[in-house]
Amino acid sequence: MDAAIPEHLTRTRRGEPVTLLEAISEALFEEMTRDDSVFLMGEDIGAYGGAFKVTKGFLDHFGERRVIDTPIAEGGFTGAAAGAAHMGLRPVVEIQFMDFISPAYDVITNYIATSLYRGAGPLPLVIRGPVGGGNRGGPFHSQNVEMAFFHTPGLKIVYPSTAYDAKGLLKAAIRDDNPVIFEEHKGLYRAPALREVLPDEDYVVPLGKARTVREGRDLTIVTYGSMVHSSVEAADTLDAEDGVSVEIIDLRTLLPLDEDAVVESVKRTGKLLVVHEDTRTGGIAGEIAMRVNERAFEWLDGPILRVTAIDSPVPYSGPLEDYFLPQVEDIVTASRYLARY
Amino acid sequence: MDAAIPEHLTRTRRGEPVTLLEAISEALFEEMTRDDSVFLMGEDIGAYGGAFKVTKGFLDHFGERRVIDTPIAEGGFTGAAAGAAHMGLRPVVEIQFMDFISPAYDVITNYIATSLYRGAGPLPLVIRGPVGGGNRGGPFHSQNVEMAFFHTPGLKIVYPSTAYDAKGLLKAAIRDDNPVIFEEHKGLYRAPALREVLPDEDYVVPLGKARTVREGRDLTIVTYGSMVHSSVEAADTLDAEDGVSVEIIDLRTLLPLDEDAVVESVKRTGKLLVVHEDTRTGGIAGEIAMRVNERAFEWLDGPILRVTAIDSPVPYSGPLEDYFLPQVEDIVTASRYLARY
Amino acid sequence: MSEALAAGLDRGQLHELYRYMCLAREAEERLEILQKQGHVKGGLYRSLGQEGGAVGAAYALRRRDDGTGDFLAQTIRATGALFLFGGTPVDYFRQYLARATSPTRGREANVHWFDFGKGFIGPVSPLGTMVEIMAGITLSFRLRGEDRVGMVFGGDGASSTGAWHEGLNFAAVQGCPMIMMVEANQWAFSTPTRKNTRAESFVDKAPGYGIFGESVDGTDVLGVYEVVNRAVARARAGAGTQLVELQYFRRKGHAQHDPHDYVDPDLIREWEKKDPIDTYRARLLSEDWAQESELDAILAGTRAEIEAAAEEAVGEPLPEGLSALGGVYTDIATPVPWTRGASPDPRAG
Amino acid sequence: MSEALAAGLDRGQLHELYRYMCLAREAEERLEILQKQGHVKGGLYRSLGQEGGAVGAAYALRRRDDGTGDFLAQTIRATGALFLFGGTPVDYFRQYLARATSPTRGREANVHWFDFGKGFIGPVSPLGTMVEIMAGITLSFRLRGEDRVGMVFGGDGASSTGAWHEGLNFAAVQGCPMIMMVEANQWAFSTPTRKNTRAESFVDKAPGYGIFGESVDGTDVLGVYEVVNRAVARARAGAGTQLVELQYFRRKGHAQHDPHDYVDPDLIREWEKKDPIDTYRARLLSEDWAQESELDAILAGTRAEIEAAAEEAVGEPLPEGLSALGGVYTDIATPVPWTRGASPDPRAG
Ligand SMILES: Cc1ncc(C[n+]2csc(CCOP(=O)(O)OP(=O)(O)O)c2C)c(N)n1
Ligand SMILES: Cc1ncc(C[n+]2csc(CCOP(=O)(O)OP(=O)(O)O)c2C)c(N)n1
Ligand SMILES: [Mg+2]
Ligand SMILES: [Mg+2]
Repeated sequence: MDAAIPEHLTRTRRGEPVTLLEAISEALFEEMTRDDSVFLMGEDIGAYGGAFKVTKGFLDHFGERRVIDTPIAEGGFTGAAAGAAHMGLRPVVEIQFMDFISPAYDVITNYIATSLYRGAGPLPLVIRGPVGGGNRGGPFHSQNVEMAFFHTPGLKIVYPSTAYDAKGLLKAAIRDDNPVIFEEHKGLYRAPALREVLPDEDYVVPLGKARTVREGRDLTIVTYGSMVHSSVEAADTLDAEDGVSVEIIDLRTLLPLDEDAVVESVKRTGKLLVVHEDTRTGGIAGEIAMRVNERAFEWLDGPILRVTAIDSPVPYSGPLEDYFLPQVEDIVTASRYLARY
Repeated sequence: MDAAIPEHLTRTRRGEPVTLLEAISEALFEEMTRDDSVFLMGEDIGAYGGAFKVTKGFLDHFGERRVIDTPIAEGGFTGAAAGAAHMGLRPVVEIQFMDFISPAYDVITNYIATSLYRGAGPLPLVIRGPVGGGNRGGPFHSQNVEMAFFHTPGLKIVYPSTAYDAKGLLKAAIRDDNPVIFEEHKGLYRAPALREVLPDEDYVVPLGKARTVREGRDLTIVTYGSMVHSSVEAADTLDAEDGVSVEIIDLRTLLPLDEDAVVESVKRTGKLLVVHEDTRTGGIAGEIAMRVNERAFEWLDGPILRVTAIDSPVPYSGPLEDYFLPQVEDIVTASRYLARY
Repeated sequence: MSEALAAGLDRGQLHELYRYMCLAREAEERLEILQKQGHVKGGLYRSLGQEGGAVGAAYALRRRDDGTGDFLAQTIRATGALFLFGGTPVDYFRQYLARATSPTRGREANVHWFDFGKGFIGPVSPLGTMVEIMAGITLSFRLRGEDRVGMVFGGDGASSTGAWHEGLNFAAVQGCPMIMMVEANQWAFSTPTRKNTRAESFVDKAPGYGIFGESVDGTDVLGVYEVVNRAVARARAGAGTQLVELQYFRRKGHAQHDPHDYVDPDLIREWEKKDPIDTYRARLLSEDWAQESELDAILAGTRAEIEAAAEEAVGEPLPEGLSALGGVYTDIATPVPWTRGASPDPRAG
Repeated sequence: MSEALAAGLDRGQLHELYRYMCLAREAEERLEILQKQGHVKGGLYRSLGQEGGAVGAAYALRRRDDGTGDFLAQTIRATGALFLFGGTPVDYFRQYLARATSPTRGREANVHWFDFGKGFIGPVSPLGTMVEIMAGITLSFRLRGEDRVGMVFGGDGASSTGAWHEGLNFAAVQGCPMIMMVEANQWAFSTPTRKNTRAESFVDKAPGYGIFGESVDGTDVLGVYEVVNRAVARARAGAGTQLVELQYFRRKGHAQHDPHDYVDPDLIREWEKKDPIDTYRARLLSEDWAQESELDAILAGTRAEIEAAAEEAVGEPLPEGLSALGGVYTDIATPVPWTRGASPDPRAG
């Protein structure tokens, strides 16, 4: 064991399974070790190790120049990260809860996303943080933020659902020369079922490539993040109770969208259900529906449908939030409808 | 003629045609006259009358308490407008160019849109300003901003294409008890072809209701804003050259979307083309495609397609911007493809 | 000392200050127990050591029930101000317990609640926003020629946000009768103040906005009252926006789940000696403004009130899931998802 | 006076200052003609009366060609600083004329352009953003232990933005070697400074960020150079972020389309008397730092240079429409819209 590596970051070396959160910590740690132009900024990421402890131990290991506690100014420090990126550094910014990325909306969409196009050069920069509901976090600690940025050319958006992908995608994001928004579902962070043993060597998961979670004949579910797991649960039920065979595609990267993977699957199954945890109107399901119309309309044997959260802010109380969020049962119902279509 | 009304705001009274810009000025003027809780805030809207002169003469007429020049702080004054709205006022905020709404993204999406849901009461508030390209304004004076807000439950979004609608919709927006984003295409502001004589009486155009611009049999085009006029031009060509009969629907309000109007038209024509000036990925076409899939899939005789701007920032130089923007020719080509499908 | 007590406050008022400080302390301590019992759903925030600043400041405002009084924007560290403005302990518990009966019907948490009649407005989480909102609330007072003022609380960390700056600057330029209370408790979560600002004092920020600022020991309820009372008077008289810095210390973690281990325990012990309730109590007694039995009775009263409120809230139901749908718009209902309809069909939508 | 001239500048350097002020003036005046001829595509902005502030401030920086020098973030009112940093007049005209040959290949306008080798970075339109960006650029200097500094220009109006505040505060807290130049030209478009801030001077903002601030007559190029030179020296020596206020007046409308009729013409005439080029010329002559013929030659030289540059740019082509597609990502091409393909078919995508 390498003495220089904090003990809790050596699980993979020791062949032990890691959580999605630990996979993210490992990715950051390894990239910072590999490339000393990589550095971190964010609120409370230093001595405290971040609100979710993703960077626990990093300050001691890498020092104050590479693990920077910022003022509470998401726009300011994200903009500063962009400035540092111009100078050849590769900043990784943590937003304490991704809901608080909104004060940085201006600098991300107008400055960062347009830098290359305006001739100011590539801007390697990762903006990462926890998203998603189910934690009784209320309206401002539960949001998914992909649709705030999905409409902005120049950005990439990543949203992993497994520990393996989280590590490989984050490493790819850090090495990417474009700005990347990296969403981490806090409900998956420490989910015991997601613990897995990761390869003890350097690997990346390329951005822009979806993953087929399971193959199926009757219906394609396109999804990502926490809903991958809900969809698998639903698919098990559909298999057992209805004999319906569901193909599940985990987008992993939302922007650019792996249109080919979606289109090919739909060409095989003829039916498409999009499932996202995010709210309904203006969600990513629409873009997917549009792409499939453009590329595979003739193969459709039924309407493209979606299962999503309801169109409201994220409510705090348990029964409300459960009602707000898409449930496995919704996926089963929608799939049955499509399967019978 | 009422001496109290600045001369340039009396065209409708005098039975003269008005531009879309003048229609907006009249709407503001009449609502401020009708209801003294309505007041204006924005940069340079007072003595200068606003960057586009929408509020020319207002300061003299209504005084400094109702026409407030603000510091350059879109977040600050939009937030302040929300505070004033809590106290029973009905603020109308001008964003000098709607591109600069982005510093207010946080307060609009997190505070304003959620106020009612959080129990803090209704928030009547209109945020209006010029949008759209074709003016060689470059990346930061040409954007359409609907998709920044379309995904936020609690907001309404309005985007008129005619002088009549602009006046009626703005009056409706001001009287609405929900926050409304009101987009005014600067290319339409003074377009001579859009001059029209408006009714010399109080009228509103209800939010949430689309308008059938022309009826047709072979194909439905759903669009809004400047693209309504491009679509009409394309439809004329299609009619004359191909004998293709196009139905055009002007959404007018983007959120809430008049799903019924779209679905009913598609059920008649069997084909749908969505045209928007905004960039492609994550544009409103997706949501419309999704809704039509959900409600009228069986009626589709061809794929839902779209004509949009390309996925890039808005470039400055003429040939680039023209290439960037959707052109009448694109609409003709896409419609032909669909008509033949 | 006698000077402070001569600030227009009579014996009853002095006791009232004591009562609201105790009420905040007791409510939060009761909440800790409720949390251990599994009743609290989200984070739990304490105002320990900051009760005097909150109560003393808000006490300088005009409290009314009919929507004509001054306005308060409270924070998680200003529980006492919220109670003083008529927020009830039972509503406080309902909020933390996410009950159907809570002022936000379970939609929002902790002190994020509203009563425009009583004149208080709860925050959203994004820091700094409420400064913008209060700028607008107080703008409306000025526009209508009302002699009302508004007070917005905000932490030292919140001062780093663009919203704080834009809101305060707007208020200053517009001459809004707003009191900006900077809760300088030396920490923003785990981040010490020097990492949020290089200014030596938050009062140094005032001239940059062309406004008057003053600093006060935030553990001294009467000192706070006096300073804020002057600020309120200036604002009410038309002198525009005011800034007051409350100097004290966050004696607990940011929230209950924060182990607080980044803070020197000696420092915490130092500040315990300046406990606002203990020091005030000692002073009331030593200066003969109260007798021990009176204060004990007040404390016992607050305990009983808190106990009853907690029990009431605990006994109440959580909201029905379906109630999540209403109130996104004033005039448009959010539909039941088609997958949850009686006979699921997307075309029904 | 002799004090100022003793600030380490020799005769050649003093002439260089004159040259860059003239270059800015001549370039902008030539641009006005080009606009009348219909060549300019977007808005046209003048720095009339602000040339001395721009040139004097940027002259205090280390200029290099190889990406190791100091950094400048220019504005539309700092044309002279841009030229001084090696931005060429022909590129300037290409930008305004939206030529294919422009540094941004026609994608962006006016001074919104970049040369990281020479060390200048053009702004985006949203005001305040560049303060955040320069905070990060100078953070990188500090992190790498380089003794470089960065200078960001910004108007008085821009100081109202949250971005300005967050950027400046971040830089101050992090001890970034950044010089914040406040171009206090008394107007933000049609809005007078007092509607953007109630502060008496922008220097009053410095203590709120715990930094040092100084104010200087922005029409006096040598005075500006001296003050900024000290600020740069402090920043380079590790004293962190500095603020300098340039006091002057925007003598033209916000842009060429602005009739400027909200400004008292007498005031404009007053400020004409303080024209930075005229006063500097007079001083060079009266103090024997230059002879009339030398300055005339410099002026003639700039005129010739500007004329040649304008002609060159005018003769160049606009970009091809298709070139709008490239460079949204480093690694992904934006496809040609299917409606514009050889045989239009959406399935081809
Ligand atoms: C814009 C924004 N960023 C981050 C957070 C997360 N957050 C919540 S409270 C807090 C610390 C606040 O510190 P301070 O303002 O000093 O208030 P205190 O808790 O000390 O009273 C942080 C970082 C937030 N609420 N809003
Ligand atoms: C965030 C934002 N809001 C509005 C504008 C529109 N705008 C462009 S320049 C300007 C005035 C700027 O004034 P100031 O900062 O004083 O600079 P000056 O033009 O006087 O040099 C405004 C309002 C903008 N560019 N950015
Ligand atoms: Mg604090
Ligand atoms: Mg200015």
